[in-house]
Amino acid sequence: MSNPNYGKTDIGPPHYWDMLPDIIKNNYGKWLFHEKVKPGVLKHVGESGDELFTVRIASPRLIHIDTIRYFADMADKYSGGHLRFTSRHSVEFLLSESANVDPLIAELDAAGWPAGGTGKALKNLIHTQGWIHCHSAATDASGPVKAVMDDLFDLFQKDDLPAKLKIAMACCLNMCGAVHCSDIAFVGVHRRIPQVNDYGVANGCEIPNVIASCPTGAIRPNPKAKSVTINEEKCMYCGNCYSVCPALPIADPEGDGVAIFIGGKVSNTRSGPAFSKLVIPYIPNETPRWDTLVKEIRKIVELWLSDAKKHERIGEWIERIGWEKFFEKANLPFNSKLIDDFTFSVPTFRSTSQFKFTK
Amino acid sequence: MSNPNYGKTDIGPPHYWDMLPDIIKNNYGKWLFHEKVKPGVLKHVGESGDELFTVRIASPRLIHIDTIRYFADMADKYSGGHLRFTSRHSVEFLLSESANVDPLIAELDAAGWPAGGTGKALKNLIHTQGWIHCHSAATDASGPVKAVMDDLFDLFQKDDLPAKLKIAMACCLNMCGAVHCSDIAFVGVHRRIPQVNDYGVANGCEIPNVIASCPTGAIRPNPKAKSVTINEEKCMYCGNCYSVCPALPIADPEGDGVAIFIGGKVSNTRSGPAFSKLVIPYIPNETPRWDTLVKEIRKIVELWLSDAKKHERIGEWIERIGWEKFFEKANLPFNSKLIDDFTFSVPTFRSTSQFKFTK
Amino acid sequence: MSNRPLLDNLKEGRYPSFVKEMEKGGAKTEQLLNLLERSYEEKKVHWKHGGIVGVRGYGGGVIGRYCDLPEEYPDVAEFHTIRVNQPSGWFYNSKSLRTLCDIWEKHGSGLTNMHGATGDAILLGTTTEHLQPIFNDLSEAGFDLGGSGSNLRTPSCCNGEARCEYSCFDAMHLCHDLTNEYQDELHRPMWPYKSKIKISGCPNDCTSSIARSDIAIIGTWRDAIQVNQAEVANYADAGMDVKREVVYKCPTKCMSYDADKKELNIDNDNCTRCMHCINTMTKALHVGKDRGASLLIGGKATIVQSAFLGWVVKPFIKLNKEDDYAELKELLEKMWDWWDENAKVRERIGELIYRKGMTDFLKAIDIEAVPQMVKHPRENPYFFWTEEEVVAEIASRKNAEVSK
Amino acid sequence: MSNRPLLDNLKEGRYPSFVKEMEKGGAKTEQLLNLLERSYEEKKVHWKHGGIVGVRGYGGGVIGRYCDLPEEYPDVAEFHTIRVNQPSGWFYNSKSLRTLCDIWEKHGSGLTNMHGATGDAILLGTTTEHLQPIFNDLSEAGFDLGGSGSNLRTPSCCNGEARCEYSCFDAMHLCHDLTNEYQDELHRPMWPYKSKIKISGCPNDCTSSIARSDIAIIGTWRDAIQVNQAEVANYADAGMDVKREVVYKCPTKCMSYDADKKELNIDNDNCTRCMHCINTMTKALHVGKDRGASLLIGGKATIVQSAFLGWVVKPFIKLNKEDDYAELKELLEKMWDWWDENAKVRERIGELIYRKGMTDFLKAIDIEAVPQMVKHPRENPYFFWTEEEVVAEIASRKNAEVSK
Ligand code: SRM
Ligand code: SRM
Ligand code: SRM
Ligand code: SRM
Ligand code: SF4
Ligand code: SF4
Ligand code: SF4
Ligand code: SF4
Ligand code: SF4
Ligand code: SF4
Ligand code: SF4
Ligand code: SF4
Repeated sequence: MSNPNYGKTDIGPPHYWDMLPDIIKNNYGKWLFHEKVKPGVLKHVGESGDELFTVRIASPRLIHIDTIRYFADMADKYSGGHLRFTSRHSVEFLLSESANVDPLIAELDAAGWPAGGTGKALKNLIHTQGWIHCHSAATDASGPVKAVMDDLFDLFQKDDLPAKLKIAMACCLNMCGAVHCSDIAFVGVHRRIPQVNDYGVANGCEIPNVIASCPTGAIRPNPKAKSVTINEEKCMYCGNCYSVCPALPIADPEGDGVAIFIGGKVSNTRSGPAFSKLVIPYIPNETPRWDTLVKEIRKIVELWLSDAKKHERIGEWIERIGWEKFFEKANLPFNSKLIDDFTFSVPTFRSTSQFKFTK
Repeated sequence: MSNPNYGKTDIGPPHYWDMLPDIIKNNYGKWLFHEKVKPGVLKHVGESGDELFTVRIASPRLIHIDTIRYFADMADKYSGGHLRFTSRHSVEFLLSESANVDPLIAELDAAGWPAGGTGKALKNLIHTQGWIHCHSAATDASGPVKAVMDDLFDLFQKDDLPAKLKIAMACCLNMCGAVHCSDIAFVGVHRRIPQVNDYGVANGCEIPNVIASCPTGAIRPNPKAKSVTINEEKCMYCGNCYSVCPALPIADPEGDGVAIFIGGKVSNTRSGPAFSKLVIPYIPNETPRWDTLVKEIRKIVELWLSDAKKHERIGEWIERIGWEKFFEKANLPFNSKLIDDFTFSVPTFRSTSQFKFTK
Repeated sequence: MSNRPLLDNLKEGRYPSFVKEMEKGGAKTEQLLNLLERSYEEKKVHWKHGGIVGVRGYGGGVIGRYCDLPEEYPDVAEFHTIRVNQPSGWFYNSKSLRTLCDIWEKHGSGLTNMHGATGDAILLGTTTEHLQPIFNDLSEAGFDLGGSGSNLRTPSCCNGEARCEYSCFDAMHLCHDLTNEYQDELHRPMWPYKSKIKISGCPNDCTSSIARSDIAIIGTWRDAIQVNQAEVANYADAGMDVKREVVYKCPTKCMSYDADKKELNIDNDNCTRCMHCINTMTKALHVGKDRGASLLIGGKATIVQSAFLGWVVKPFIKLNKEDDYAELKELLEKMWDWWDENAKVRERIGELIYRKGMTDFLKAIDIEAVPQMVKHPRENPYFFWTEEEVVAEIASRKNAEVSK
Repeated sequence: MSNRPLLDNLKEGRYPSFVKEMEKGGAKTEQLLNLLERSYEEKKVHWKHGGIVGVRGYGGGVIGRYCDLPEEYPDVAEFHTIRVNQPSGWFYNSKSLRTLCDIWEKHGSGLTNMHGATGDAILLGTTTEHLQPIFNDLSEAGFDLGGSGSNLRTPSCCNGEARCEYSCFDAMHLCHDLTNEYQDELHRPMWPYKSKIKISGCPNDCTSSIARSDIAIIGTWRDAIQVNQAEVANYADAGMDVKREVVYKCPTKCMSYDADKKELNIDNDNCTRCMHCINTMTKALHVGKDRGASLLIGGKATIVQSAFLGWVVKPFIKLNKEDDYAELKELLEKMWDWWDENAKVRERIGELIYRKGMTDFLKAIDIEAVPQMVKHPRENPYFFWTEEEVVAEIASRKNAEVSK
């Protein structure tokens, strides 16, 4: 494997130490506290008294190398060439000099790269590939993400929400991203089973693989047609079979769309981690701006803003008032799709006569 | 079906109205409040101002007709012939005259029928058949019940525990009784699979029925022996197969015993209904007084008495301090049997880094 | 003195002794005691199932039991129990009890369980040949059998309005009425498995209905808790720490207490009717006036799928004697029909709902889903659509677009 | 102006526009944009899986992607992505970023994801024939591929001690170390399914490790929270309502605040290290001194058995650079071995533990059960015994009796 034509294998990632600015090397493991200077700016203070300024900007994550080079330029100009990306794909410039903070922000902002997302703010939106790359996608990713973030953008540049607001999206049930544990998540959903192209299956797919790919055992052989049949009752539209067999397309323009889940959380703070819960089972794909989706999310966010107490994430707020009250206040219809019927359903049923009456 | 030799069918139970004393008929649906006069005595006051006194006594439930006749005599003497039994099998005399209360209690007590069990007290112990009648029993019922109640009897005649204390027992996994939702429950458990008597199975049992009787699918046919085999990995010792086939006895003197579950509750008050949780997986059957069982229950009760706040049932107290702290304070060993591995296990796992360290 | 040292030990102690009770049977229960002593020595049960026994016209009500050592203990070679349907609320008068005793003296061991865990008066120990005669005598005296086998089990209820100020409906009347309405279901096994009804007049649930019955009927109210502020003040004056004992213990934090005015305020919209405050200040607080019950379905013990606590299927139902509980009965029958049609053998209704999903169940009983049914909505995306639903939704969308 | 009205619309608005980014590719991304516009018109994806693609010596790191309309969009007929292993904590210097850009300019579309949801730098869109050359250039420049397929996925971590006062160990060092230790597991698919590691320096869990990784390593401490009372007083003086914002929000109610002395007291024995108070008074409170991490296993998204949040398997583990994280690595390897031996295809470790039970799992990794692993003990009586256990217990009982 040391053939020069085939590259060196197993060298691992570049060493992070080579990436760190001196101020971080000097204060590594010795930070004392941090302050939120203003939306988009954090100050970390070391035991040494050193002050590190972080300027965080929004990023659609899908960026061109010209943009990366532009960030590199900005870093060279203001932060000694040092920057990083966050676990939510924001970009952070790491400045040793406070004087550079405002000029950097101004220049970035002018170029369309607004600072924000720190503290009790709307955070950068975690998302996935969508129609840009993934074959599984029931909706686009970048488009609805942009639409939602444009609409709520004010909140990205605040630090006085009741708590952090973390929105995430995934373009299919595989849920690449922390969608299952987000304050608000929207997820691409199919509503119809894959169409079986018998000819394509017979000629292009390995039937045993196709059958094995289905998590719910919905696929049966169809020996006559040398193809397969799909059991409508069992299929839950995950698209796995399409991954192994292109003759089973699941995308369906009118049937596909998104579902909204809310109230999840990851951090161990206060109430601890929690899954997001389904509140709207289907919204159609309204290109280019997913207007209904955007409207519904705004409605939920505004209700939270007006009703939650300080430090209450969306899920913590709803747990306090009760899910039945949430549906009442949000004026959202409830239906049996919202009631779990999978493996762990029973513990989600209300096994007490304690509940609130609603209109 | 009107053949006089075969009795009248479908007449239903006697009408309750015929059983009620006048004071109840007069105040039916119009009670205003009640007071706890003293342990074993309740006073209910109607809108009319009428006062009804209830004297409650302990009962082992397994009683002879002579005793029932004795209760009837007592009722005739003190409560106009009216009495009732409770959902926990206590006996209640329903008195219109307060002057009769103390004489009735004195006479019952002298005959070995102590009053108590009202208010924040230890209640009568709910239990099942055991070795007196049921073929499934992994332990006796009445014996250990008596042993436990004798030991804790003081608490039956108090009204100042942190909250009610409800103990229940069942002699096998069928759990006839509210054992699965009791403050403290002890349950008869087998630890070994049924012994297959091939000859008996071949000659006395319907093999398909035997196979179908197993809830976990642990029974396979053994065509050679015209009998069955039991899969050790799958059998969870429920004894159902023995119910349909006496050639599969599951009782095992040395292997059988009891397990203790605690922290359950039924009422919708405060925290709502909850299942009891396993804390001691096995205690041997120590006839006649189940000394270890009695000792372990007392230990738990004493810890609760000393540590709980007012209105805290056992489960509510433990939820406040945390199960890990309970095991520490009770000095009880923990092992993997206490970790769920059945259908709804995952939601019981600790999916947060929030926990308390213990020694 | 008997020759039963182990059982003799259990005659000591302050809790009434079942051994003494058994000894009251004299010769009739002598062999039973000896057999039990043997079980105590060997730590082993000596009973087994045998052939099915019963009375004419009924499929249940009797539990057959046989000793596995019939030669040594011939008196208990057959030792069946009879389940006698108790009167609502377990109220008796001395006369009726004596009648029961007399019949049992004539036909059986004289031992009873007052009562069984389901609620029946249990007559413990008789032989096959006595079964029909006992039944004849019982029915002559106005008693009937309760349930056993794959049928409706004997419904039971708390003492309700007979002796409790919390009761939100006439629990005893309802229990009697349902028991009589469903005599056939009670006596003639015809279902996939057992089905139990328990009725509690209020959320204290003194019959443990939520844990011990497939169908739990639990009283509740829809309007405000009735507050008598003068009595609140009395409690405070008598030394109750109202904040600590009541307000802070309220699970929804929907109460506030003005210590100066000694006034308790309840935000009834957010009250979940847990009863704690009412239980604690019984003179000052009363259940509301618009009363009825919640219906919780699915409760049961552990076998097979795990123990289930019943869950809310109908948050509020009015229970009117006037219309003979028509709404409730219609609902019960729809539930049983659906269960009967769909369940496997030995599958309780709660397990069937678990297997088939609430959507199917609610559709069958024609009830709309409401958030009160769940602690929280589903956490997974595995929800299903029918082709009709999708087609209809698409069509209505198209229409809306056209009309724009 | 392009002929793409739908996508053009998405160039408006204050959030940075991915369409503008795509347009920066010029001719290189023209067909991609047109294809995407078509997806916007048709509301339909136009990608499909195809043959497996990769680089020599590796089984993962590349995701093959093919357009389902190759004739109309030949430039994107093949459009694979490359997962480049990010440096720990996603720290870069401008030079390294430019290097990456130059390589990608040479070989691909110029589009990237900085970063993918697992953590890799993703190079979005190239052809099969470019894969090996890209890899060669990357490795020449010091970059390596990340994971894909049934293998270890690229571990990731928060910025840890590099920029966070809460970090309880050197998260970035550990991440780098594990990534290098397990290069083979990362690059050569050999397991039943994927396995992910995420590392967060403290319970705030800024990498969402508990939800998004099979193996979550979350920093914690065993001793007392460090309190600086002078700073507590400063917060109070600055107007913070310490009771309302901190004390009442503490989930275990283990804090008390003396408003007169402006003193905060913590009953550390009962603190569950939720971070809320520390987060809220970052100057006054600091994580303890006896630091390490909790290990939570089993986290994953929905497919197949439901989403799982990782659960506590090792409440506390010291993470020492000095011994090269020996304890942790031994544990990881035991877990993977057990999983590898026992799992079905496409069964994550959490699902396997669910299927086989914690007893089996804990035995395999040689860890004793502790109550910290569960919210509460089991609620059903379905626990199992081995014949050895029963025999041993009986023998020890007999012994004890004899010696009495
Ligand atoms: C930079 C980043 C870590 C990284 O290595 O990339 C980070 C950095 C910090 N986090 Fe975080 N968190 C980061 C993702 C997360 C995540 C993961 C996520 O969002 O997907 C979580 C868990 C999310 C969840 O619970 O759903 C997370 C939960 C927290 C919390 C707990 C919040 C709460 O619910 O109470 C804190 C504490 C706080 O903010 O008071 C925290 C605190 C912090 C602090 C204040 C820690 C410090 O002293 O430096 C950092 C600045 C936060 C801020 O935005 O004001 N960080 N933080 C991540 C920034 C993402 C972004 O671009 O917005
Ligand atoms: C007589 C009986 C009903 C019957 O029709 O038979 C009954 C009668 C009363 N119950 Fe009950 N409960 C009776 C079984 C139950 C049960 C069922 C059980 O124990 O198996 C429960 C649910 C058990 C559980 O939660 O595990 C029950 C939970 C309550 C509660 C709620 C207690 C709590 O946890 O907060 C109250 C309220 C209270 O006592 O403050 C209550 C209150 C009452 C009151 C005060 C109601 C009233 O105003 O008359 C009655 C006197 C109680 C007392 O003992 O001081 N009753 N009560 C049952 C007596 C059983 C016995 O012999 O001890
Ligand atoms: C007599 C009684 C116990 C007692 O001592 O009070 C009893 C006794 C038996 N029960 Fe039970 N059950 C009795 C109340 C219960 C209860 C409590 C209740 O009804 O409130 C339960 C738990 C609630 C429930 O229904 O889930 C109960 C759950 C079971 C089960 C498990 C059912 C399940 O779905 O989990 C079985 C097993 C079965 O049905 O095969 C069972 C089976 C049995 C059998 C018939 C055993 C058998 O397989 O033959 C027992 C006959 C004992 C005997 O020799 O007389 N018994 N059984 C209770 C009935 C008396 C009565 O009619 O009043
Ligand atoms: C690229 C990425 C999404 C993104 O836009 O960032 C991604 C993309 C895909 N994921 Fe993912 N997953 C990505 C992070 C995740 C995450 C989040 C994470 O790792 O933190 C999850 C949820 C966490 C988890 O692992 O459970 C995730 C859960 C899945 C699943 C469901 C796994 C499960 O057990 O539930 C699948 C289905 C599968 O494995 O067949 C999947 C499968 C896929 C496939 C390979 C679809 C397929 O079957 O071929 C996607 C290829 C998309 C494409 O065309 O490029 N992806 N996937 C992420 C990887 C980038 C990176 O390496 O940094
Ligand atoms: S969520 Fe689904 S469609 Fe989106 S990237 Fe992941 S696998 Fe592809
Ligand atoms: S879409 Fe998923 S559930 Fe449906 S048949 Fe295909 S693999 Fe099975
Ligand atoms: S608990 Fe078991 S042994 Fe006891 S009476 Fe019920 S079925 Fe019989
Ligand atoms: S005891 Fe129960 S689990 Fe075991 S084989 Fe018999 S029926 Fe099956
Ligand atoms: S359930 Fe309610 S109404 Fe019935 S006895 Fe108990 S407290 Fe009274
Ligand atoms: S009934 Fe319960 S929830 Fe309602 S006010 Fe009283 S204590 Fe609060
Ligand atoms: S997880 Fe903890 S240590 Fe890591 S960045 Fe977040 S707050 Fe800091
Ligand atoms: S870390 Fe959390 S649990 Fe511990 S004292 Fe602070 S708020 Fe309370």
